[in-house]
Amino acid sequence: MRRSLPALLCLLLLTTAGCWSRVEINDLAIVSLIGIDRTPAGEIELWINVVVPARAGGSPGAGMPAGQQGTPFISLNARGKTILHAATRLQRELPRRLFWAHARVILLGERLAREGSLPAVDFLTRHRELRLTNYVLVVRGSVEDVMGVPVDLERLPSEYLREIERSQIVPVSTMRDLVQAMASAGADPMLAVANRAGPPEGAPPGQRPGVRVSGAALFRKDKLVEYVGEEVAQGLLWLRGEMRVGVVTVTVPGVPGNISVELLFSHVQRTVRLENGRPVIYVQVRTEGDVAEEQAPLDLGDTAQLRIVERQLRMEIRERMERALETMQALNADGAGLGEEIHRHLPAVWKRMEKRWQSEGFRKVKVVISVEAHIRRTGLSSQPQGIPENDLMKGRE
Amino acid sequence: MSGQKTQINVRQAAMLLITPVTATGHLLFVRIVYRYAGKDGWISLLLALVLGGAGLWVMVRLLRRHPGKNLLQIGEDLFGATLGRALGLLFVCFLLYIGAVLLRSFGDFMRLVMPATPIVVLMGVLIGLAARTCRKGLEVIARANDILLPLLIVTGATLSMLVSKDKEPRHLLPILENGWRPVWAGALSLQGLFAETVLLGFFGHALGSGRRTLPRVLWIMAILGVMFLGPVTGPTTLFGPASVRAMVYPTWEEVKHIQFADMIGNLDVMGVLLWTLGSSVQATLLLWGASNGTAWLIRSGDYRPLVTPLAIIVLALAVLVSDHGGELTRFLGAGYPLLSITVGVLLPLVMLVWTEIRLLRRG
Amino acid sequence: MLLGFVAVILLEVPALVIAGRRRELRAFWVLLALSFLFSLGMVQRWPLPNPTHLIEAIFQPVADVLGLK
Amino acid sequence: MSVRGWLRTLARFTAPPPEGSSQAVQPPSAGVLPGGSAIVREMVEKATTPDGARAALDEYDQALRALAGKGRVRYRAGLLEEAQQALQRIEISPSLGTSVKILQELFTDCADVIMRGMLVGGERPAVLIFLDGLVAEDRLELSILTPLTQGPAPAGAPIDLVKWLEGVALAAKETLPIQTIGQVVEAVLVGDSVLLMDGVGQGLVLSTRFWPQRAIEEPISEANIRGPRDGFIETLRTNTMLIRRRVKSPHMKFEHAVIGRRTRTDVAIAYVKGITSPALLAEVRSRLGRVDIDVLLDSGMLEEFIEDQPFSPFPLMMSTERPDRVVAGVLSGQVAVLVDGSPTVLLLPVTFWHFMKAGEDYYNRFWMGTLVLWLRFLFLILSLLGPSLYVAITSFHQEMIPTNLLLSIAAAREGIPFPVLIEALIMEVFFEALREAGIRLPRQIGQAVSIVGALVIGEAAVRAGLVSAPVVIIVAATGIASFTIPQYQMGLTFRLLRFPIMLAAGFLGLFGIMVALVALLVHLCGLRSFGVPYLQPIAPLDFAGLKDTLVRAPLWLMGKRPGLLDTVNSQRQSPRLKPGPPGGGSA
Repeated sequence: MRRSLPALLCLLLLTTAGCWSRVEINDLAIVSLIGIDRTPAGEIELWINVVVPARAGGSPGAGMPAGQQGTPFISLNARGKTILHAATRLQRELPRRLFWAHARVILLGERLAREGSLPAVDFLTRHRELRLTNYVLVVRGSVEDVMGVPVDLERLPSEYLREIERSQIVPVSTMRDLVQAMASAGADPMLAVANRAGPPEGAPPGQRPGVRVSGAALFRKDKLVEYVGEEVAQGLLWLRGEMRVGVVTVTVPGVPGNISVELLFSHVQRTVRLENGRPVIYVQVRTEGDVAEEQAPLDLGDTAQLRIVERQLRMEIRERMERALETMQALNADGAGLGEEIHRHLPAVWKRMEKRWQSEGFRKVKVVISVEAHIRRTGLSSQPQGIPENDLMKGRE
Repeated sequence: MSGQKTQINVRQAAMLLITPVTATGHLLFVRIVYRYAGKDGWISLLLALVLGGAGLWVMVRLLRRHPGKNLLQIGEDLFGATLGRALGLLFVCFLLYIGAVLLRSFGDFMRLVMPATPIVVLMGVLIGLAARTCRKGLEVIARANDILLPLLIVTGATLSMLVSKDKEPRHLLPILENGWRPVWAGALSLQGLFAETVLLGFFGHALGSGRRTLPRVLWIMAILGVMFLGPVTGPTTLFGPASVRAMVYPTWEEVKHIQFADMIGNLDVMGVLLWTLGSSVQATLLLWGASNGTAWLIRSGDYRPLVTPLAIIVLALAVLVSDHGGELTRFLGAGYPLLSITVGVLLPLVMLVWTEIRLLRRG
Repeated sequence: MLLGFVAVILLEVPALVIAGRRRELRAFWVLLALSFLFSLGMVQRWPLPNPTHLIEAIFQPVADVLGLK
Repeated sequence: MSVRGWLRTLARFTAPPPEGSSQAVQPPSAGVLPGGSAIVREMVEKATTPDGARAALDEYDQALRALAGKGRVRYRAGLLEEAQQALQRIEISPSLGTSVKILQELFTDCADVIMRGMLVGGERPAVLIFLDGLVAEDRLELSILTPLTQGPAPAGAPIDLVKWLEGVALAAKETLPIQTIGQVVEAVLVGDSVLLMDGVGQGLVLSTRFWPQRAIEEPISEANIRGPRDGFIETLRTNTMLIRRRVKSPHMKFEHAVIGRRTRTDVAIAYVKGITSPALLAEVRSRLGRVDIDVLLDSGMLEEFIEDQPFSPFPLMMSTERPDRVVAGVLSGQVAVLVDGSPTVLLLPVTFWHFMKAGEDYYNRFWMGTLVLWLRFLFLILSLLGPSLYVAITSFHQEMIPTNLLLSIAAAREGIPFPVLIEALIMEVFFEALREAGIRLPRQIGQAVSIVGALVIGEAAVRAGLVSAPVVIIVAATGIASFTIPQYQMGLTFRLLRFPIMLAAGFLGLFGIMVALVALLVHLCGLRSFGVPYLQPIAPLDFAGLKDTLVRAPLWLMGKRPGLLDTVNSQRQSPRLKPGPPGGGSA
């Protein structure tokens, strides 16, 4: 009897006070996608997609009348001084409590990004239901363009965007990366870009517009500076050391046709050396891949010819990286975190140049890029099928 | 079962020491280490291990000099009844106080997970559990800990392995960018945590027995070192030194960050479980120490009737202890280490020195 | 709260009385009274002193010297 | 019916019956007194009861009346013993008539007691007393009645008649001379026959016990695929036989005790001398010794009186119906307590881990044994936490559920009127009811009920939107999980514990579960079974014990007996038993 005392007390406490934090699942408004933008008037505009479970999940008929068709989500928006302010306004329209924990993708509107995304970042890192693994994308144009667009194959646009991000063929940018780069003196953020893709010209009338992720957005601290295209974005990934897999298409001078190499392994090493009192950043890329497609009449079973392709591949990658670097330096946006690299390896030097890094240091820093590329296999064919032996180019060099 | 007579062995005593230090450390003190030492937290840890080892050695040595006695008895032996009792009261108050601080921090943390639940309830449930456990006696506590600690270690290791793929060790560079001063501050605050070894004075007779002190101390510190290495490096390598500084619960953020193979993810609550386990052991031990100490002070053979009132006092103190979370963090970083080093290391040191002097004088 | 205290008393005291543990009983009452006061203060929102402030005040000079903030 | 009529009816029930109607309640048997044979009747008519015997009988009556007394009579331990001792004081009189008269008085209204009078060798009167139905009739007739009635008379006056009976006249298996009426009563009640002869101041107990018993069958609650199939039955002697047949050693001891003042149930304490710790044995004896109860029908009743912690929901001793298990137990240092009339044998002390083992684990290959053991641990946790985790996660920590799963659950829950907690509780309680119904009903109907209950109602409830499909899945999975616990008692415990944990989960989410689990763990850590910590090899940690706890190690590795039982002799077998291919030798 005496042993059960505290247990009894606990029970007493529990029964008298009830259950506070409990929320039934069907009292939750599950937010799947968050979009944050700024109105021309300077207010924060919050967009959310709330899932309609009856349309989105499970088999039809499980306790629900079947055949509730329609989009599996609803798109809502509100304006306010802060994000939470807007969210509270939204909450007033919803019979269920907003639940943010399943929002895996966050969209930043172009206007907000250009004017400074700090206001968005605080809410997104402070709220206990949100996490730093969430993907952040910049929307080219207004957030509204992407929010309400139904997507194919996935049930929700958020899942669609998330799967694309996870596939790593576009720059992967999470809240963690964003915050980390923003807080660091020697790095600037780079985010993936989403935009609305209208139905192609002359498409049948039934075709819907879609959402596309392409290129990257370069930031200077919290402000969006410029969009860059696919290839520069890829070069940037090389520079960042985040390139893992991808396809690079090259041409060999004097030979018609393209050759696509699928890169299966990449390793980027960044070192900093002090030369003449100035730091020089070395970016060494080592990559390996397979020839996945060859439209050129080259016999890749021939080592000499393979070497030519390898050389082209090397040059192509280096060119992309250099272009990315030029773009970055021109925009003065250190999306590759090169300053951080100096900071790590030469803290004393960095102390001197830290102040000037943003304004001119980055622009002037010398970066040496070297690429080592190998083609390891050529798939199932060593030369293009269907070309008579004699039409193949013979080994040169 | 009489709670007083029971004995626990050396291993159990050591394990009892490790669990509470780990639990509070991971949840609360890692944040302070980051505030001071940033990415050099691991150096702070190494320093603190040395310091903590020294403190532990003092404690164990003291217990060995007075076999079979607890800290309060030793105090009375050394300084006479009145002064000894005053000292004992100080120790008991210290235990109650850090119990309250722990409880409050735990409550603050739990509020994150269960925002609508009143903090008193969360703390009350935990201290209720502790009180219940406490009354079962040290033997049972030690046995429960025998299961809980391995569980804690395995879970912690698993979590840290799951998140390791996202870690980037380069964030730890450059080392000692800001010199030694912040690192020392971090070490000192960690040492404040390790000074909880004063608890040993209440249950650690076993550690004082046997022959050699140093290997045991080294063992304990080594285990603690391993347990803390992850938390003091993980968040930095994961989020970068700059973001970590702003985080209130860096280790929890780390757990939140786990995304593995699409299915295993969102393990936020695992953190809660870990800390509930650890904190319950710690609250129990503190309560056990305090009630046993009180029982000794009033010359009573049975501490069990005192547990419940003391538990309520701790609960009330926990409500009083801080006005808001930031204040507690600041305090844990500044005042607390000093307090706990004073009570947990300096006082035993004085006692040890006094003992040795007496031995010398006696020849 | 009152209910809780009554429960505590009911569960603890009889055993002690039966066992004739005068000393424990006295200590129990003192501690319980103390905890009751604390709890009452909590509920009634008395401005009870915050022990943290006291300790901070004591150690602040040392902390400043050591560079702990 | 009028008030008056109702009162009259009432009065008929409450008022004592009128004098004249007492014949109606008389038993249909011929007489009130046992034994109707002419010889006996004649003897009793002539006999008188001596004063000493009269006094003792009065004492006996008084003690019995005090025992039966209602309300005010203060219970005094040992009243029955006093009564029995009174009987022990009455010596068997050389005058047969006197003894028989006393016995007739004692056995008044015992229609099943038979007193068979006879003239031994045609001249000396004797009486054989036995309980009809409890004796082997053919044995009685062949080896006792026939030689006595048809054999020669005892020759010469001064010979010792008892010796003559044992040595010459009787062909009974066992005989035992007794001196007092009390002993006669005891012997008769257990099924032996007592022969009293005129002129002999002693009686002779003849072993004739026999009663119909169930055949030895495979125990229902502990079936196995490989290994012996025999199970204990209700007869103590058969059960000790089943054990003895496996342990052919004089060190296998069965100590005898009698518990139950009225039922006088035989209890045997089985242990192996030289293995079992003497301290443990002394503890068992003393705990059994202080059990002073009226009725002992099953070992389960005994269990409640000798436990360490009576309020714990956990079984603190193992009950098993398998002789092989008992043998394994006693040979590892446990003590078994067998109770007559009960097919379940208690094994003690036990630890929690004992309940995770099925006897079969040791007959299958150790890989299987280990895997199955882990499977059980896994499902043990599932059966304990399944519904509570579901409740906690879906109503407190929705962020833990993968998004797609969350959407499915949310869709399933649309329109369900109850909170998850209530929903889960309803289903769990319903499931328990189903199980209970299935056990009590005849097997064929039981199955039908299960099918109707589980399939039809479950499916219909989901379709009707009363409960959500995930809850049904969880409850079903939990149910299956709880069946993997090999020991029925432990399964019961976990079924019970599931509910408080569910409540904790419903109020405080995972924190609640965690608190409940820690409390449970602490409780387990505090438990002892006959002084042995309940979680022994794990907490307190004992590395040597782990190989038979967390895994099922190969038998040739388990050279020592479990350390927790503090056995006298710890070496179980030769340490070098690892087998190998021929010729491999022990290089």
